[in-house]
This record gives sequence, structure tokens and C-alpha cells, in this order.
Amino acid sequence: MNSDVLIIGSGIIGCAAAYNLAKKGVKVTVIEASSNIGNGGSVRNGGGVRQSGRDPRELPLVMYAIKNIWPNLSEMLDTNVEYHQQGNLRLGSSERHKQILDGLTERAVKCGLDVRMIDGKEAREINPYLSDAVTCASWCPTDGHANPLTATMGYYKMARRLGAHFISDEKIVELRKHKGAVRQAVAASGNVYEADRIILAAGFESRVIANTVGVDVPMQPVLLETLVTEAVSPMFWQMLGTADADFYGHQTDHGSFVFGLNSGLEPYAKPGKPVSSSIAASAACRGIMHYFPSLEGIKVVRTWAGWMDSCADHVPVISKVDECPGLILACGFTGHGFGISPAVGLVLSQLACDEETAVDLSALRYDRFAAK
Amino acid sequence: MKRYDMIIVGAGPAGLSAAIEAAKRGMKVVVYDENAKPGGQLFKQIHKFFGSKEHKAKIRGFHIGEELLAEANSLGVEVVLNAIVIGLFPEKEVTVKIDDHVEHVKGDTILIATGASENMVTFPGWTLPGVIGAGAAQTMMNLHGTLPGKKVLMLGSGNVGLVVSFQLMQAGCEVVALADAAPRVGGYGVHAAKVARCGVPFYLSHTIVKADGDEYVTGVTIGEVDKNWQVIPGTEKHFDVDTICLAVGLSPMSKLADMAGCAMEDNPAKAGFVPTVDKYGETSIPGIYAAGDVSGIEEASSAMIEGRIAGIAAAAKLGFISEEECEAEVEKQESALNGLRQGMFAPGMRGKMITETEEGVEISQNLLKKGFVSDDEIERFPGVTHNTGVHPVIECTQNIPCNPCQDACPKHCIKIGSNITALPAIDPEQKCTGCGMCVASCSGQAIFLVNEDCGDGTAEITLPYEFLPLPEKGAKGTALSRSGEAVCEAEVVNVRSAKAFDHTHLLTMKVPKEYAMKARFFKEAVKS
Amino acid sequence: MNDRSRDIGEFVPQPDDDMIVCRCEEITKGEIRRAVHDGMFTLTEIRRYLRTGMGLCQGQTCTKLVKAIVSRELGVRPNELEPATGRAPMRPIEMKILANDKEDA
Amino acid sequence: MRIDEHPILGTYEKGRTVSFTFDGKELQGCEGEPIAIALKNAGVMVHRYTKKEHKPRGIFCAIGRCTDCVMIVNGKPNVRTCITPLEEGMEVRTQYGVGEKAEGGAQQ
Repeated sequence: MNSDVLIIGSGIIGCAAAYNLAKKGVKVTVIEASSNIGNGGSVRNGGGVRQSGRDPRELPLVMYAIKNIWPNLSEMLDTNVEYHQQGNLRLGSSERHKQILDGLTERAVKCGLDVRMIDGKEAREINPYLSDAVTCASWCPTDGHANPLTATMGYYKMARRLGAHFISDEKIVELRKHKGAVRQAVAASGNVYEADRIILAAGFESRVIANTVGVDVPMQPVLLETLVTEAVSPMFWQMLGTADADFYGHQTDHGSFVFGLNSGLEPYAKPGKPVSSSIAASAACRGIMHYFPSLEGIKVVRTWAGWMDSCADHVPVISKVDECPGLILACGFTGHGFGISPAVGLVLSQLACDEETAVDLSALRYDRFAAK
Repeated sequence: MKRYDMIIVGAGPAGLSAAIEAAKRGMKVVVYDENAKPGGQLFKQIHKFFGSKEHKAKIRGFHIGEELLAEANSLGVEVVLNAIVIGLFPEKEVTVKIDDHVEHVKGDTILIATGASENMVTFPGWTLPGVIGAGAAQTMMNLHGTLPGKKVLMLGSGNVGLVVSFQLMQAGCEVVALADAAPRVGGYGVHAAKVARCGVPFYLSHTIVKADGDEYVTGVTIGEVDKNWQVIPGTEKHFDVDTICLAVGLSPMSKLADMAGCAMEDNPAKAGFVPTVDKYGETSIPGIYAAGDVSGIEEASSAMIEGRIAGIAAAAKLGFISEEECEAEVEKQESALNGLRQGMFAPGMRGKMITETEEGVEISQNLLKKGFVSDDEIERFPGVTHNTGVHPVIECTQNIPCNPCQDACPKHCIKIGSNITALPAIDPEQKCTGCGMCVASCSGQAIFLVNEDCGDGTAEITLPYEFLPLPEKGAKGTALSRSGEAVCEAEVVNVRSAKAFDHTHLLTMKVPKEYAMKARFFKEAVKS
Repeated sequence: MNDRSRDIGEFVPQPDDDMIVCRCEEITKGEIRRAVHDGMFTLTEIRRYLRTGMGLCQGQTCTKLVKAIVSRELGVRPNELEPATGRAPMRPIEMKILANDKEDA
Repeated sequence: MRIDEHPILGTYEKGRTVSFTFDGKELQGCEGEPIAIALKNAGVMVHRYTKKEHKPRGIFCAIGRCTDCVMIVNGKPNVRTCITPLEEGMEVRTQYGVGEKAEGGAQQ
């Protein structure tokens, strides 16, 4: 099967790239290994659309997305992505926390971001549900959150409407070069897909696929866990995080709370099917209740786990590969790909069309791990 | 972490049976159940069960529950109630909510016996208060002593729909009609017949067009469906009801097995998404078993045997018994299970159209379409014979695995033989004494004692009666036919109650002798 | 392989499209059918896109109903559709109870 | 309506009669029975109105699965009344959407 651009992976990165390419009139095919569009980290995260706390190297991407794409995304995708831009509170309750938050804030201010440290009292003025345990917080008023599920499915829906071709239950196992350029992707089924450009956005699976053309990205699968609660009346709209990053999340339009969890055991999860740990949700509930005691009576209805692609230096690779013309890498998002995904989709479409990218990507090149 | 030899999720018939077999062999067993009362659905089953003596036939479901519970308790099984199993994690770790906390426990073996949930159908108004599941009706009546409503329409003619319709009437509701989109009654004919003779009209090939009401149900419209399940215009019938009861099948509640990572299959023969299990009930994860409805919808009697097998197999796995002992015991249970899986309603027969019995007798089409055997069909069945004096008339017309009537008769008038599904036949050589044990023993309430000619132009019919108020000797009223139609006047000449009858009273009514083979139920005249 | 661009025909409105199917989230038959035509070919995708089966009861009532609608729309047998994965907790559990977990009570 | 005597089950073991309130109105029920049963016997059919379509809902499964019968009990929303035992003095309220009826008649 022939296309102009082949995208491997139908997470929000793949879907957003497909949407932007299809909009340009490019013939694009998206191949998904699993049965469902949008598997992986795309549907297993806290939904943060935040600038604060980000590595300066990927900050321009999220700033671009927040300025130019997120505010209109629901309209663009004919899907309510539930975007709210009402700030991000990163909470702390100790001197150690304050040090962590001070450091993050200092770096972000250097990058020109409107973020500042506030005390517990001011934090409680912003969010009256916070407990007295909160003694400090970083506050970024232009941050926000959105719904990862509908955003991912919305990109898929619109890309498909615009003519992008999606195929699921088809696992790509090998890339092949043809006359010096990467041109073919071979599926486990034996099907061969050909394209002028191949975007590899298959999460941690990207590594083994890229390896087949002699390219390596140092990353490994790390478990992500999420919990969601019953719906309750609206309480607050800020995105929340903590200095220890033990939980992060927000209340959705629907009224439920979505929280990402971090029990510390995630890097040691057993390979294979992602499985929730028996203690992570309990630990997260303790953390949440420490800062939000009024949530103690709210019921958790579901927990789920998935793999994220944790890159050696915790920022993604979004890059052409010089020695493999035709191959574009988009992986290693390390659990914070959601907020930047609209911008990543755009720049990937620009890379694939050999256009200048809207955001400078030089810090996210594949060869940053190479010898000096 | 606390460790058990076996953790059982669900204290229903499968879970308790497994617990008994495992504990009997020395295992440390805990059973968790989310309900306040153990027994699963058994405590809502107030009818007598079918089967053979080994299957606890003719014992009412809730009594079986009590027996199992007593046995489990006496063996030291820990049954923890109001205990919600939250999840089943790797290394057979279970988290369970008890009171205000969550406990982590591990089992060397685990049995998932979570049962089933009810299927639903949609129609305009199906979300109105007053539209309830048949299980909800049972819960309200049989556990909480509360009527679900005054006038009820039942949708579904499977065993649940039939049994619950009867229970609704026993509790004091009026069942205005029983409807089913299928063209034929899905449950046991004897269950249908006992509902029909009370006067409940059956509407097969009918579905609910809509439920009326703004705040809650005030009525229902049903209509006949064509081959494509579309309502035929002009066939609509309206009933004033306050309750619509849905009994449209069950699905295995297998979420826990799925979460644990057991290999699953969507198998229509098992009525849904189930863990794949081997003959011991073991799933793809060694040491995790599944038994009862969660591994395929069947009767409670089958669930009990599946549970026993899993309990025995787990004991062998952990070295409490030898492989040989396990094989021998499992084989015994399997043959019992196979016995239950015989006849016209066996799991393998689902969806098959049966035209005649094993004996070659043509099936009553009227029974399948209207819920009762017509007068001209009844004579062809081996249990229906004529004799002078009092004699049993057995209106059991389908091959089902059940034989208590054979043993109930002290005079050996009733013959089923070694094939448990055979239709009961009458031995004309033996003399009926009219003791009535057969009438009370028949779980299908299909046996009557008839004296066709008392010599004075009348006949006497003794029938099983499980309603209140119980008519007294001398009560006058109407005799109803198999279809529930009033056919003649009748007078109660005898009422027999005995502990051995277990709440099935034997009502003897006198009718004109031409109605001896027609009158099958008694309706007392309203006392002025 | 599952080709998401295959022809499943046009979306044709039906008289009962406004019937509630997922009782918790109040999702109608029409919304589900439309989602299928927008490419949501699996129960998991329908769930992500519409929230069917993601309410308080976690799909205990509507799963089979949604399955029947989606399979009819796609022209496949219901058992060809894989149900959404079972997740803990099996019943809604309050945070303060979940937070209070112990090994030996 | 309560079943006084059942032909098979006889009479039912019930807890003592206790008072509780439903939307401020005092009602009686049996201690320990599900709240939904006490309400049913008091003639209450509607437990809540839904969030999107504001439609009435009541008992549906009666075993805690479907969550249709949820109400606000002692200030807590989304309480499954079919499996929550009745206690003396409980405050039971009709649930609108996911919580209390909002001021001015609008529903949350």
C-alpha cells in the first residue's frame, strides 16, 4: 500500500500528525498495532496542558500550543476536548518541597513564563478546598487541562474525515531502506507499506522498530497509572500537581476527578500487559486527601495502567534522521506528551513536508545522545 | 501478608460448594461476598429445585443456601460478608473492602465465583422508575418482604421470567401478562403451565412497544413482532401496570477474571464473556479457578457441582489430596454434572427446535406458544392415564433432568427409570393410595391426583397450592383450566398440609365429572 | 488488520435514535451509531469518545446493549467485538477507605 | 407495600421501626433494611433526576450494580440506596444530577 506519509502509532501524536497532514491534502496512512486507536499514554494521563514544570527544551512547543491551538481545538476537531485554562498549582507542604518548587519556578521564569511562588494562604484563595498542610505552591495562571480521551479520539475522527487512512490490529515489525532512504514498513502479517516519509510515533515500541534501520533512541517503558472518580458538582478548574509528583490531575467537565499516580514503583513494573499495582491507588488517595481533605468521601470508580516511553533525558525525540532519509522520529515523550501534542502534530506535518517548523526543534534531535 | 490456601470470591452456590470441598480436605479457606447475606441468588429462590436427590432436588433454593452455609461454617470456612473484592492482582493478591478499610490478602489458589448479572432491553420509557429487573423483584419480595408493585407485566419467558411471575403472584401481585419476543416459551414447560393456569396470558412473539408514565410507570403497550423483530402495526395491546419486570437473560459477571489477566472468550453457548477453563474449572492462570455462572450461565445445581470440582482440584494442586483421589472425586462430580446437562434444556440444546420427546411423543406446541398444554394434547403423554378411583395424572411433558416423583410414591406407581430425563410414566399395576406425596414432591407442580368419577356425577382433583390465603375445606369458587380460564364451579373438599410437603398444600376440589381432565386450579369466590 | 476506512454505509437516522442506552452517562443509541460512523469501531473507542460504560456503574448495565448496536452498525457478530477491559475497583470505593489499606486487619 | 405473610417464607424478620426524613418529610421504615425498601413502602418511586435530561430514576437492579437508585444520604451524593441499610434519623434527599438541586430551579 502506498502513501505520501506513513505514521506508525495512533496515539495522540500520530493522530495529530495525521490530522495536520490530511488537512494539507497529503495522502497519509496510520498503522496501529493494537485493536484500539489511542492506546498507550494518550489515554492514561492526568490531562495536563501546562508550561510550568517543563524542561526548557520542550517549553516552546507547549507555549506555542497554548497560544495558537488549544483554545480552538474543540472547534477544529468538532469534539469537546474540555480545555480549561485556569492555571496550574503545584503544591508543597515542607521546606524540601519549597526548594523543589523554587528551582522549577526559577528555571521557568528564565524562559519567560508567567509563573511565581505563592504561600499557602494565597494558594487557598485560589483553591479554597486546599488543606492547611499546603505551605507553598508554584502558580502558573496560563496553564490548564483538557480531556486526553476526547482530544485523542477527536484528532482521529477529524483526520479520518479529512481522508487519512487508519488501520488497526497491524503490528509493524521492521523498517526497510530502499536506495538509501527509509521507504517501507513491514507488518507482522507480511503486509508491506510504502511511503516517502515514515513518522515513527509508536511510544516505547518505536525503539525496536527504529533499531531495524540501525537507529536507537535510549528509552524504556515505564508504567503510568491513573484513577478516575465518580462525578460530583464542580469544585475547581485548576490543574494540580505536587512537588513530589506523587499525584497530578484535575476535575473534568463531567464532574469526575482524573488523577495520575506515582507510587515510586512504576519503573519496576513487570514487562508485558500493563497492570495496576495493588497499592498505587491507595497511596495516591492518601496523597490527594493530604492536600484535599474534602475529597475523602468521593468514590474511585476505575483505575488503569499503561506504558509510557521514558527517554534517557526525559524529553522527546522529534527529529528527522540524517542517515535515514525519510524517517522522522516522534517518541520518548516521557509522560508529558499530551499538553504539547497539538504542536507536535503540526511540526511533524511540517517536517514531513520539508517545511520550516513552527517551533525550533534543534534541542530535540535524535543525535543528542551521540558521542561528542 | 495474610495467606489462605483458597480465597473464594462470591458466597453463592458455586463458592460455598467449593469452600466445603476444600475445607473438608483440610484447606484454610476464606469466602468474600459483597452482600449482607450469603448464598448468592439462592436465598431469593423460593421454589423447589429440579434434579435428583444428589442434586438436592425438591428442596427450595433458600433451604439449599442454608444447608450449604451451615456445612461451610461447621468445617471452619471463614465467610466474610459485606466484603467487596476490589481487584485481583498478580501473585494472586486480592484487595477487599471490609468496613472502613481495604485488606490485602493472598491465596495459593483463588476461585472466582462472582455469578451473573441481568441482561436488559431498551424501549421507550425503559429508564422510568417501575421498570425493574426480575432479580430486583425477587430481592424486594423474597429478601425484604416488599411488593415491587400491584400490577406487573413480565417480559421474558425463560425460567427466570416464569419463576418470578409465579413468585410475584405468591407475594400478592397481579401479573397481567407475560410477553416474550421469542416465538416459543424459553423456560421449562411445567414452570409455564403453573403460571398459565393461574390466569396469566402469554404473549409470545411480542415485545414492549413503550412504557407509559412521566415520573414512573403507569402502563405498558406490547405489540406482536414479525420475523425481523419489528412490531406489526395494529397488534398493540395496552395494560395498566405500575411495574414492568425484565427477565431477558443473564450474563456472566467476569470482570474480575478479565482484570486478573485470565484468557477470556466471548462464547454464545455460555451466554457471554467468560474465562476459558479446563475440566477442573482452572483458568489460564494456574491456581485461579472459575465456577458457576461466571464461567457460563447454567442452573444453580450445576454451579454447585462446578464449585465442588474446583474445590477438589485446588486441594489436589496444593497437595491436600493425591492426584488419584482428585481424579476419582472429580469423575464422580462430572458424572453428576453430565446428568444435569441432559434433556431438552441442556446447554448444548440452546436455540435448537425440538419437535418430539426422547420417547417420540410430539411436543405440545400450545405449551410453547401459550404456556399450557391444550386438552387435546395432554392425553398423549405417558404420565396422563385413566383409571378408576384416585390416581396420579402427571402433566410433565418435556425431558428435563428431574426424578423426585419416582421415589416420592411409596407404592411405586411412578416410573422414570435410570434415565433421569425420561418422562414419568404410570405403572397401572400399582395401586395409588392418594397420599399426595408425589404432588408435593413435584418441583414443577405438574402432578395432580384425580378421581375421575366419584359416583355422584362429580370428580375430585387434588392440586398443589402455594398461595395465601389458603382456602378452607368447604370453600366455594371456580375451577380454572390449564389456560387459567374459569370452566366450572368447584368446592374445596379437603386441604392437606404437612411438614413433608414443605409449604405445598394439597387442595382437593370437587367439580362436575366432565371437568376431571380439564380443571387444574382453584380460585376462591370473593367472600361477601 | 482492521481497516478503519472500509465502507460501512451512510449513517441513516432511525426513529429510536434518542433512546438512552447507557443509563449512567445518558448516551443515546443515535450518539453511539454516529460515533461508529465517525470511526469508533471498538467498544473501547466508543467508551473513550462518548463515556458509555464509564459512569458510576462502570458498564454493568449497558455493555451488552452497546455491543449489539455497534456490531449491527458494523455488520459483524457481537462476539467479534472485544469488550472493554475489566478494571479495579469492582465497585465504587471511597477515597478514605481506599487510602486506609492494610495487610493485617 | 409490605408482604404481611408469605405462603412459603412466612413472616419476615424485620428491624425495629425507625424514623428518617425524605426531602425533609418524616417517614418510617425498618432499621437495617435497604433505604430503597423503606422508601418503596412509603410510596416513593423517584430517587433522582438525571444530569443531562433531568429524567426520573428509581430502583432498577436492587442489588447495588446499576447505581440508578442513588440519592443524597446524610449529605453524601451517589449513595446506592438499594444496599445501604436504613438507620434512625437518616436524612435522605432526592438527587439532582450529581448533587443537590441548585438554587433557582436549575439542575447541576
